Amino acid sequence: MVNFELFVFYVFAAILVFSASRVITVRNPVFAAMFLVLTFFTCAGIWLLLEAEFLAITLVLVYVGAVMVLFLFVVMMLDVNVEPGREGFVSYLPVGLLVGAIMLIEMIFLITQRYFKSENFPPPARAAEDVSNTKELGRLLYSEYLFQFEIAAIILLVAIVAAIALTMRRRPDTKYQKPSEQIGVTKAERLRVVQMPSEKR
Amino acid sequence: MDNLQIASPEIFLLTATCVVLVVGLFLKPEQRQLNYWMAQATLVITLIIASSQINSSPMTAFEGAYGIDTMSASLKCWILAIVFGGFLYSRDYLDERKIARSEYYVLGLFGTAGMMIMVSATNMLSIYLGLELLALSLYAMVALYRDNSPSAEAAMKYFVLGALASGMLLYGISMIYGATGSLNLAVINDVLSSGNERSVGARFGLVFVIVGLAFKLGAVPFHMWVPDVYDGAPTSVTLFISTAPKIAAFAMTVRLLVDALPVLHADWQQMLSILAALSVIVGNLVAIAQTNIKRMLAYSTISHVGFLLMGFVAASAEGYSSAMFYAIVYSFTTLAAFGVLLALSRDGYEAVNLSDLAGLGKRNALLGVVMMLAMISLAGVPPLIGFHAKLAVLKAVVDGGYMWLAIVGVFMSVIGAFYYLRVIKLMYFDEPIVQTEVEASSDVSAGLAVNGLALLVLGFMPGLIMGVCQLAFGIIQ
Amino acid sequence: MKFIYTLIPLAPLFAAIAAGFFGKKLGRVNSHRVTIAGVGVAFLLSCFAFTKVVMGDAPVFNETLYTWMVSGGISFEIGFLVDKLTVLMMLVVTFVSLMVHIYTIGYMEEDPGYQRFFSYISLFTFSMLMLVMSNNFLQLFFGWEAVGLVSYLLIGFWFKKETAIFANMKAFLVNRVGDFGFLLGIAGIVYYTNSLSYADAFAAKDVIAGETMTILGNVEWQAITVICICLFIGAMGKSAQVPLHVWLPDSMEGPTPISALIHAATMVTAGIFMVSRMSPLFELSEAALTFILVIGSITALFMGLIGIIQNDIKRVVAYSTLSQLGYMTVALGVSAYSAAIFHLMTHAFFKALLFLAAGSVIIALHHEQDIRKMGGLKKYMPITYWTSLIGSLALIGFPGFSGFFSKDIIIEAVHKSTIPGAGFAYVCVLLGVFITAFYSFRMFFLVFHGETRMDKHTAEHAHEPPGVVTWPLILLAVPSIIIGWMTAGSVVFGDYFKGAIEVASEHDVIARLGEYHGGFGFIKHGFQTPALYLAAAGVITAWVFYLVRPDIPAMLDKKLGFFRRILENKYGFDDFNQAFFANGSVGLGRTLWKVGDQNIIDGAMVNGSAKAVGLFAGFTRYLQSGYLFHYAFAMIIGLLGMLTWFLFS
Amino acid sequence: MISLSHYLVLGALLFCLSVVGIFLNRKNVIILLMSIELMLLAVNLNFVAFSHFLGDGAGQIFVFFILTVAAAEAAIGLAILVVLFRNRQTINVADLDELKG
Amino acid sequence: MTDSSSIILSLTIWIPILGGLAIIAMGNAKSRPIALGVSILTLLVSLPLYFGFDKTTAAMQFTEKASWLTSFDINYALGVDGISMPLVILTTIINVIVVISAWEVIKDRPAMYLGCFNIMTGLMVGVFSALDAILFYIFFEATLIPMFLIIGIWGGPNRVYATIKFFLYTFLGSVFMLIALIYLYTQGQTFSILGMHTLELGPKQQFWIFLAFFVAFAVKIPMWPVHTWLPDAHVEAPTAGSAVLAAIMLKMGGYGFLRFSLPITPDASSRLDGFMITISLIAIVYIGFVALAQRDMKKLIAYSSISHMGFVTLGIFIAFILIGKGDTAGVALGIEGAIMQMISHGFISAAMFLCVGVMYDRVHSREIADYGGVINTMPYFGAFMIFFAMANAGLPGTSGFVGEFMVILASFKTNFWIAFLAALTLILGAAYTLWMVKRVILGEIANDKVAALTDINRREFWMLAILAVFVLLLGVFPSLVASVMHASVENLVQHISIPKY
Repeated sequence: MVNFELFVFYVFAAILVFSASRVITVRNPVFAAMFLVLTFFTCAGIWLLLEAEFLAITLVLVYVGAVMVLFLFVVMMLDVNVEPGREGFVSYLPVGLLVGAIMLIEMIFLITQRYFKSENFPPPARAAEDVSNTKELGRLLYSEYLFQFEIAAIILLVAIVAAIALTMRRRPDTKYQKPSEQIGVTKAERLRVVQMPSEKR
Repeated sequence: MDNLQIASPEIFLLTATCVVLVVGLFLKPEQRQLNYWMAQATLVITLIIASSQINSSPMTAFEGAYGIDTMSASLKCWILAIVFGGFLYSRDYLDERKIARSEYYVLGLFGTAGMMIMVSATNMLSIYLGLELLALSLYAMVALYRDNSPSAEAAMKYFVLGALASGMLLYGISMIYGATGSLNLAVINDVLSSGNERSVGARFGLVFVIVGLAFKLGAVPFHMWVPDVYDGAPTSVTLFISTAPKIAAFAMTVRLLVDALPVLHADWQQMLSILAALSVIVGNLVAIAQTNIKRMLAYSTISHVGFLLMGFVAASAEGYSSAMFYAIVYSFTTLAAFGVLLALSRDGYEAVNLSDLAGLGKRNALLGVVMMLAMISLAGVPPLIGFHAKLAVLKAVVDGGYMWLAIVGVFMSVIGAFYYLRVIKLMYFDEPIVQTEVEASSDVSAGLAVNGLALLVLGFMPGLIMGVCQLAFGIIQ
Repeated sequence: MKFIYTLIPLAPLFAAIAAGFFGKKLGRVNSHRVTIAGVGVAFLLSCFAFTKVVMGDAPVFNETLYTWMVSGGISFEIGFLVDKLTVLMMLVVTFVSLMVHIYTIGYMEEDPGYQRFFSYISLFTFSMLMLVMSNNFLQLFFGWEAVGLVSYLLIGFWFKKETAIFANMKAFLVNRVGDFGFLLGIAGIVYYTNSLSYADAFAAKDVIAGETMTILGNVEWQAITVICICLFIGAMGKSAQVPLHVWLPDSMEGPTPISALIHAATMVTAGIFMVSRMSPLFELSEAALTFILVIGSITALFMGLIGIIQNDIKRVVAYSTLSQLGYMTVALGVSAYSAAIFHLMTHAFFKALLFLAAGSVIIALHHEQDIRKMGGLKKYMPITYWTSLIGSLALIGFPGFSGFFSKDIIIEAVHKSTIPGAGFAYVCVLLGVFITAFYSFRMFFLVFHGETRMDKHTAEHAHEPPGVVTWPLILLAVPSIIIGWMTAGSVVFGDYFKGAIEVASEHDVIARLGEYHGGFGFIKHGFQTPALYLAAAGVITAWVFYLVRPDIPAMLDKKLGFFRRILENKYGFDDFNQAFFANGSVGLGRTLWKVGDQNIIDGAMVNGSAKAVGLFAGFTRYLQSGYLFHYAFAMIIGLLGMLTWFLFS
Repeated sequence: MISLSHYLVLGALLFCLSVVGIFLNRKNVIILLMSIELMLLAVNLNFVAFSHFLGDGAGQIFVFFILTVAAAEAAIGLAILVVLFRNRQTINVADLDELKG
Repeated sequence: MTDSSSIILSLTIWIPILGGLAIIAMGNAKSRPIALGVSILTLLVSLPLYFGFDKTTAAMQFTEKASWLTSFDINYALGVDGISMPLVILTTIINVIVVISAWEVIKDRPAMYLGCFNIMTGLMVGVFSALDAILFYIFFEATLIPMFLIIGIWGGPNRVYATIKFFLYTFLGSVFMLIALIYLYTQGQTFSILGMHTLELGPKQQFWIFLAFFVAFAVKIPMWPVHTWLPDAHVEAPTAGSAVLAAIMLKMGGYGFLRFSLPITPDASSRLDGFMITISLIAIVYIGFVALAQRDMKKLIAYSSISHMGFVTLGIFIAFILIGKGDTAGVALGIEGAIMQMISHGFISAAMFLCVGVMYDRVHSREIADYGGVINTMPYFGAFMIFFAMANAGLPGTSGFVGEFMVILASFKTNFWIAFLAALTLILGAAYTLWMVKRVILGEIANDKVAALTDINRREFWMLAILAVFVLLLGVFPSLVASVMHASVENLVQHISIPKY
């Protein structure tokens, strides 16, 4: 059982790393987005191993369902020309990999050798069957983290306001219907009697 | 006091902002002024509420997620006052460019709320959310001049780098959380000072946290966004970014480093000292090579951030209070400088090149004098307030034993004086290229006059600000 | 007495102020009246003081007038020391000055700067009196420089004349070189005595004599020698000793009355006076005395030689002055201070006389100064002729005339002296006698005898100048004749200077000369010395060359052209100074300025660092490439750097 | 057993991948935004792991908020992207070099 | 708050500053008489400092103390002793002169011009009378601003380079002083200058503090090789600016050495005195030669100022050799000589610059070659010029002699060669000054411009005459100044002769 868990972890981890590295290497942003979706899915799987069921579901629902769709939507909308080569990618690859590798080695070293060793963090016991992760989070969210919750709401409001302010455009050439004005017109506005002199023959 | 009372300034501000937002939707174009006045009224009332809290003893609310003390209350007041000034100076600029005005004020107010939350937060999560509230508002504001290609580019750069930085910050927070098991600053401090080896894990997180802080402040080498964003953003937004958020970033630094991680001070002192030195060096040097005044002020900001960080390097109450003083003084001075630039700009004409300032002393005496005072103050020449800011910081640094840093600082400030002097030179020694007089509306003129005069008068009475700063860190009771 | 002594210098000062500041209001006549009155008062009071001090045996007056300043334990004072030396000088100064004042009325008659001139010469009188009456080094230095200033002003009196303003600057600067040494000498005195007063210095002379100082390397110098040589350098400047003599001939660019007053009779003798005054110090340093002796001998001989070939009437007299100053210096060198002062006095009279006579000739010939264009003036201006003759005879040491006494004593004193260098000096002064006689009478014959070589117009108008000019000549001629035998006995041989001048017994050449047996005795003695015969030879040679066989000098000119050129170039001093000191300094200054200041300090250091900053700024600015990935990379590198630092700390 | 280190190393790996992605990507701003999402994912993984091993809910709450903010961030980021595209007709990262120096 | 019996110093500082601001605010119309009124009032207010001065004590007099910036521990502490009081009076006198000098010369924004000068006067008085180190620093730096504007706005063609150079040079110097002051504060927990005097500092500390002070004051005074800002600043500055710069601003450096370097770091000063003496002598000789080569009158006078200031530093730093020899009287002589030199130079250099200004106003050239025979058309002016030139050359009877004489006397006590090199100024000083006089003032009328000159008017006459009176007065009665400083200098000598460790 334990080894199975480890196996599952490694499988998920392998897919996760592979898809994540594809995200940053594929040319086509649509593919990148799809790989990102894959990444999120596998990550959600890993979170399930960590008994974070609610977040795992949320990740799939919110990220895959909403954010990634938004990404794809924009990719499509902008219809950018993706083909012309990847200037600089290859030439910068060694530097990028080097820096990344060094950073990774250092981080891994720090993670595994210093404080975050297993002696300090023994694996916790499995949670009882009746403990609901969702319920627990909900309790915290609406009691202890109420204030932050409200701020998060404001942040979303800001995102809405900003997105609209930035992207909504009233085109002067578009014809809108304005029902209130249509209803509220007076006779004078609709009909104008024009006096014309009689034409001379 | 209960929770709501403690958070009353924020609550009022957010509520009122929503009102402004909704009212703005129903305003006809010719009524847009109302938006401005409502925003300003909101700020003033919030300021009144916030100022009533200055003398209250430290208290927390929302399960320790949020608190007030002298520092937060007084910093909120400064933030509100500076935003008020920023809106005042920006109004005509926005009107002339037809930048989405109601959204501008709304986003500005939301950003202000974010700053206030950063200042008051006593929990990592609150800090993060405040930070994001501010950051998202700023990203949007930068891009708000929609038809302007540079501002879109600036917004994009700001956004990407900002997100990267907050990712790093979060990574650091996660590590600290992992090491201490809490998000509450006070608890983190307790856990770490209890002396087990958890601090090793926290130190790992510290590195990433400092990256996030340095980015927000604009310290080298995390400064790259600053010049481009200052340059590309509409001047009114540049004004907004360059002033009050520095105070908020200061507060965040205090919260994270001083409140939560004082145990690790030996580590962050070292790192910050290097960042500070790099900032004053790069900021001052590159500013010399600029021809664009907004970019120049951006690099100037970087150098001032270096000085601000020096206060932290000292890692003493004197140091923090001097850094606080520095942040306030810097914001206040920069406000005046950008205010003048805004007053100079006219529709279709941005005062961005240094040469645009030529002969300003003759074109508008008031703007010239205010700009001169701002420049001298930024250069740190007495008797202006900027000198006292530098003095306070240097005092703390020398006291903390970082003599080399003080020497680097003053040496670079001499180089820095050069570009400030160049501005004065342009305004007073050169003949104007355009002979027309510059006109500014009377309230803007009055505001600038007060702002400029304050730089001078406070130079004689820096205790007015410094007293509060010392009060905030318990140096005086 | 204090009041009277104070009044003596102040009277001419007030006169100078009156004529200088209010000259326009006073008018010409009142200006000269007030200045003459001032100097007259000074003269009369000096006479009074003289009688008091010399005849009445009044005690030596040594008092402070007021304290200039106190600092560092040193009292800087202004005060008078009036003893027999001083009163003698006062008398000479005020008398010659008075004569020159009167003479000026005629000489400067038509000059627009009339009042200014009177103001200057009165100011000069004041300065000179301050110099001689001083009882301390501060005031001495003040007077020293003040006479230099007035000399500067007066040489450049005709400020439009390029040569005049060059000469006055040269005079001031060369004097400054002397003052430079003088000041160091004073500083040395202060170092050892911590006082500026003569009395303290003399009292401490033995202390100083015991001190040594290292100046170069490890060589120990006697402090007294250093100080005395420094002081004497001051005297060399003022009294125009080689090599600081170069200013004196050029100073003839000034109006003739001041040539008489300043550059012959009084100021130039300040150095002689000073050394005499400091005799207690100089006596202690044989090295310094030798130095003085050698310098003096060179000046006496070689400057006289130049006089032979000069054609400018004033320059001849000027070189003669140089030579005579050399004699005085020689006297100082052999410790015959009294002889030096005695010669100073007689020289003052007859040299002033000669200058004024020359001036008289110049006026008569409408400012013609070239003696080759004169001749036969005897018949036009008899008074000038006779007074000149008296002056010339006195100068060459004609027995019985004042110069005879003073000069012969010096020659004899040198003869008797045992100081190192005395042999050389003796040769020089003897040869000098011949030369003096030669050039004096060369000039005399060329001017007054022979045929007239002026143009007709000038000759027609040549006549004796008015009384204000001739009377001073006459009044000066009188002492030129008589003062020698009247005073030689008491001044030189007697104990006139007792207390004022000190001579160490081993140096006391005057004592070795023996008793003074009255004027006639001295004249008789004079016939036994070579000097008289050399003088006679000189006169005769001049007579032969310039009246009997004028072709001889022309022939010699051709044969000895080389020597002539050396003399015409004045041994190259002027050229050397101009090339080395003047141009050299300016060149050095320019080099230091262009290379040191502009290239190294400003160029490399100041602007260089500014440029370096600019370059670095440009480079750093280049890093701000505008590319998002570079920005991100910077952040990542920053993070990585901090992480690495953290890892290894 | 899956230890904490496993998760943390995986998080670090994701973090580094996203960092490299941001640096390497010269082409498309959208991929930059995706890299940032990756980075946030790494952070989230950390938080969840810590939360699990510490037995503390706060970490998961934090993740919850990060997800919220990330969504808002994505919205604004994409909005900016749209503005940029309208102005420049490109979202090529290498073309964003009008502001420099 | 104020525990003082006197407000004279405050008045002397604030009357001109506030007056200057008022002048600027009131505009150009009546600025000239108001400015003159303010400057004369300032002078009158400052006079009791001299006449009420107690010469017998070395203690600070006319002290005022009020806590000012409690948060920084900075006090508003003022007071003068025998060293600073003459400088204060000098400042107020020169202010009157420069206001007169600008009367009809400055046509562009006269109110701002005159206001700047009055403000600067107040600040300079503040420098000399501050007893709190930071207060001193504030005044010290603040003087840069009006001077920066004066040179920059009313200066010559190359004014921008000159004024920025001036500002940055001096700013660079003084920031290091600021660090030193702060460091001293951390050592003694006080910013009081007198308190700093008694701090016990080790050799290394003293060394670095001395170096920091040195940079500040050496630039200000200025010493070789950090002098190159001065000629540029002088050449480009308007006449009055040059006059104030030379007359007073340079003195801040000398004053700083006396007030800070010597008493606070006596041992470091003593250790480095050889270095200080060397560069002082270089200043005297090297700069003397450089002055000879100048073609621009102002530049020449500027270089002459540097050379004269060399005497000040020489007089100050030979002190330690003399202390070593046990000759404390000689120390006092040197230091008092330095102070006398500062005071005298204040009058003479101001006068020289004003003289050049008088000519510049008429011909608009400072090149020596553009002049010649000025005395023919301007006899009164020529007389003044020759007089001041002689004073500049150190003629006895003028004030220029006093300080040089004292310093040379004192330096002979240390070493023959020091005195020798110092005394070279007698020759060099006379050479460059008189050569200039010869080329400019004397001779035939050189060109039409000179021929068209008109002599000085009444304003210019009085301006120069007042200075001439002071030059003469101090030359004849130097004890007027010397007597007030004895006690303070004695005290200083006492203080520095005791090693701190």
